[in-house]
Amino acid sequence: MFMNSNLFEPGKSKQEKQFIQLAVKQNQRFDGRRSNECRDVELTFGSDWGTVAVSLNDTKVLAQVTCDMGAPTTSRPYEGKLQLNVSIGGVAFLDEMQSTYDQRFLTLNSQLERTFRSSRCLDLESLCVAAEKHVWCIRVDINVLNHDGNLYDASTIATLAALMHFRRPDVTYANDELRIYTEKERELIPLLFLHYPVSVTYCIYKSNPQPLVDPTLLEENAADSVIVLSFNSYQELCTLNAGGTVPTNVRTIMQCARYAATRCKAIVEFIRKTLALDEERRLQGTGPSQGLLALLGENKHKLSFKQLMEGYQKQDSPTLQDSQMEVDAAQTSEKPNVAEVPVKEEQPIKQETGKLVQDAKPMDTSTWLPQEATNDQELPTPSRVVSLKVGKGKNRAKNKANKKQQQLAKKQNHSDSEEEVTQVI
Amino acid sequence: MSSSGTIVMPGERISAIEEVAKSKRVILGPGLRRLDDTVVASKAGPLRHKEPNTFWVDNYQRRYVPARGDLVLGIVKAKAGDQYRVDIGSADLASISYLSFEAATKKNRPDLNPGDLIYARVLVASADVEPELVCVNSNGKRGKLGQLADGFFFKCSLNLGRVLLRENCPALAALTRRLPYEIAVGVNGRIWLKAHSLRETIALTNAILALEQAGYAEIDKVCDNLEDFLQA
Amino acid sequence: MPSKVKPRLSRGVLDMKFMQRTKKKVEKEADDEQSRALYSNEINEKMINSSSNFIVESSYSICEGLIDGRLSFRGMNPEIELLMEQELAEKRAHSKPEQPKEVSDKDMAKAYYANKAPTVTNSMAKKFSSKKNFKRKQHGDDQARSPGYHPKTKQQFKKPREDDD
Amino acid sequence: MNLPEKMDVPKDQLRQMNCEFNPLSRCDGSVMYTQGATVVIAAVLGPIEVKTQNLSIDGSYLECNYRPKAGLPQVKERIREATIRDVLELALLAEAHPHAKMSVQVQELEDRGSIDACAVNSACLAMLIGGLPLKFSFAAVHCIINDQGDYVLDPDQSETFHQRASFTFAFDSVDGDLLLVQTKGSFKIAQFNDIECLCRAASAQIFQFYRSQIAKYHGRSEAIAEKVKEQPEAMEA
Repeated sequence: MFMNSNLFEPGKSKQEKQFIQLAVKQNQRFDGRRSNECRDVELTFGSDWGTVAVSLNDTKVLAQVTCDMGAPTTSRPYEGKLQLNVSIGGVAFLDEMQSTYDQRFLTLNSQLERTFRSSRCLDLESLCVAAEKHVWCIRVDINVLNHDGNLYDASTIATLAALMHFRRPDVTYANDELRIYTEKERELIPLLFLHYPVSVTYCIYKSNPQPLVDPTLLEENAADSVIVLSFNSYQELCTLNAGGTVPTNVRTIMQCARYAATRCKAIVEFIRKTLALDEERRLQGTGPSQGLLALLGENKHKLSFKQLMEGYQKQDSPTLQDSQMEVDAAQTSEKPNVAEVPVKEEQPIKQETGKLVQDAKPMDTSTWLPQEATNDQELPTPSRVVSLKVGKGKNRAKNKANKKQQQLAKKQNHSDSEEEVTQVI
Repeated sequence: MSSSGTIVMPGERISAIEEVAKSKRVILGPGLRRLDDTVVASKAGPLRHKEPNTFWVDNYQRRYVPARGDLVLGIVKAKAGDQYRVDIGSADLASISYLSFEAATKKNRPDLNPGDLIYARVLVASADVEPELVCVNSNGKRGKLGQLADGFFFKCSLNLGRVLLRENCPALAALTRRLPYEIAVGVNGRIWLKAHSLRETIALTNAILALEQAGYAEIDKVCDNLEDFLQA
Repeated sequence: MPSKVKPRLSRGVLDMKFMQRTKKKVEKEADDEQSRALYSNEINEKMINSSSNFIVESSYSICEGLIDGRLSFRGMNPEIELLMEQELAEKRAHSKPEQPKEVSDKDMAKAYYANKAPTVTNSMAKKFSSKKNFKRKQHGDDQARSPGYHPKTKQQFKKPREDDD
Repeated sequence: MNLPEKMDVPKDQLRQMNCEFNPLSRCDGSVMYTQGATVVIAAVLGPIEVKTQNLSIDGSYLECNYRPKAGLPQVKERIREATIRDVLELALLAEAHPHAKMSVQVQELEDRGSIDACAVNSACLAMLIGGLPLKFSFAAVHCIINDQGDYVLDPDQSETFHQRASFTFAFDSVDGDLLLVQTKGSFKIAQFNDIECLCRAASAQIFQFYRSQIAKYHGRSEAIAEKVKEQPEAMEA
């Protein structure tokens, strides 16, 4: 029987689990991070379009986007296709132990599907060349290189960055004769996005209600429950996936959501900056850029979150303090006077524990959470996986559609739509 | 003690050893292989020589190959009949009978359950049979072996384990100067640590792991700036 | 002149009581013969009698002489520290203690023999040693005091060893 | 560092090689190897438990996979995988670990020409650092005859578009005999022999690169061996 997981996984022995519970109780983490501090994200773009390698210091993922012409599905003749394929059996040797393979592979795959496909982040209509006949089929291959905890964030960041970095060839379709232009003839075209989803992962332990963000493999294996939230840069919640043995009260989830919203915004901002840098380097670079050579050794222009987002970090920190203060405030349960997070009132989260079709923006808890909610009234989210899927619910489509029309009308350029939204708020 | 050798690559004949072998008996350690009367390296790394006649290749490795007489740290995986299956990081799971513990009789068996840590000696180890461990020395006493309670446990490369286990190793000495602690180093690249407080254990773990990143060339430098690990 | 076929003792003769040892020898030879025939294609002549002075030792801890891995410092685990001290003491005892000695071995031995009553030092031999012999020892007859000194060893005639071939 | 574009490297020279040991923390040995702009990462795990159906008494089972960057492995990747597997099988000392499996995975990160040779070289480096018992180390070289008819050693991708023939040789480090010959296109036997000698010379350079990289990686522990040696004296004095 495949008892011997040939790959040593930290956090499997009792000593390690007890030790982590103890460490979390005293707010100690191995790499010295605070409980709401994430690891540094490093992006390296390949020399051809749509290749990106992401590393959260030891967790390394490579994403590659390719496109080819194909026939649309009969149910959606006017839309292109997006296919995500995660491979964890490669250099990461994660397919050794049969039991962990399925569980890890399936959750990762479903998480990515929900974050990118069912949340309609890509504008698939723009990929349609000829209805019912020719549409672009975009395929994203995510190869996990090394798993040191938090594969969800690494792969979502990698997928988003690869999709944003990808350029597809131009194509004309005249009297059913298809012509695809090569790179030399026509400038390549980037993909069109409706919104930019990124995920943040938390681990919760029995010994301390305060969740840990961006867990390492040791913390992930020793954790009792995992919460994965994914927000887009307009701070709309795309997916929420919470499950595990410890009941998490709504207040903790809301607090995680608040921090995650700001974090996702910062990440998308960071990806845009790195894209711009990569663009520059490509223009003035002599011939094809360095590509993934930059992975090797210390090179000067490393695209890392900490370096690039210096400014953002400071501006970001006040909200961190608030969330920290928020936790203490929650203990004394008086109204947290946290700065209003730019949030749009959309839909109060339905309380029933069934399949929550929830497209609420991260609420400011002060408005809808009944004030007299005493601290101990914990709404234990059911231990089974609560998958809040941003379904294409009626009201969501109606509301989303009119906001998008507004933007699409204007010249589709990401930065404008960003300002546009903030002015609206 | 061990002269630092030149780098040998697999397949290379090492004539130095063959000369020594003409005069007296030679002990070929791991990494060296005998082809009739030539000595050929099978691993890449510096060739080490211990005074009288012992030669071995000190190559970098993370996968443990069991050998008789090694002291290893194992995680109990399962209880199969009158044997425990222990993972010592080798190709197969090692087995240890419930009798090979101190004062273990048919009736009062040692209470080991999956996830526990034991420090044991490899009794039987060969390529074709699964390794066998024992937690008792020849006269039935526990000695230093047996189950390890709380503290923290982590994996590192085999080389780091060997560096820590050399005679009066500077790293351990430096760590002792700073704080009292208990340590169990397995030759299979696994280390168990216990210090008074949790912060100290974390600092110790980071210090030892830093040794590996630093490539243990600057072993003293790492030990000197233990303070910043302690503060972290 | 060994005849081609080695003379074989009959079964009956071998079963006799006094022939037991030779029977065992003959059977062993037959077995060896058979096994040699069986493996002759694999094990060639050179392998059998090439005296190899290589010893293959596959454990690092034995080659490098690593210390036991279980250590405890500054009173963390008294039981282990006790064991560590014992080991240290043993190792010290084994290795030649080089501490400078005030009294050299020679004086030590002389003093030892001088004031010890005859009955204690190699008592029975002393009883039967003649007076002259005893007096010679008194005056410290040095060359007899070489280490491993046996006052009574007389040179016996040594029989040549049987297996000198 | 400037990009090792083939133009500034003379025709019969290998592109600039570089490698980083153990970038991945969870396998037994891994190496990120670049030759020119081609980047490959190889990782090794072994000896580990083998499934009963491919258990063999006299030798360890070698599992080798080559993963492309995009899409599922097609025929081209399977062929490349098979070539790597054959070379590894010749080099691996299988009888050292019967009843065990050695798993070698090669992941292509950036294909800028002569990806076959890079994959084989990275697999060899990964086995060296992973501590797998080997009979010899091996090196692969790729060379083409371009349309002007002269030989280009270790070509970049831009040159391989219009090539007349391409060759991939693999040599072993001990007595330098040929482990792998892969040719495509039309050529004369004389050309074949010249290219074979050219590649053999280049392979010596690669073996030198292996030795220096291993020495550099172990260099750090070299100093420790000295330090430990004179440390006790310091203690006693």
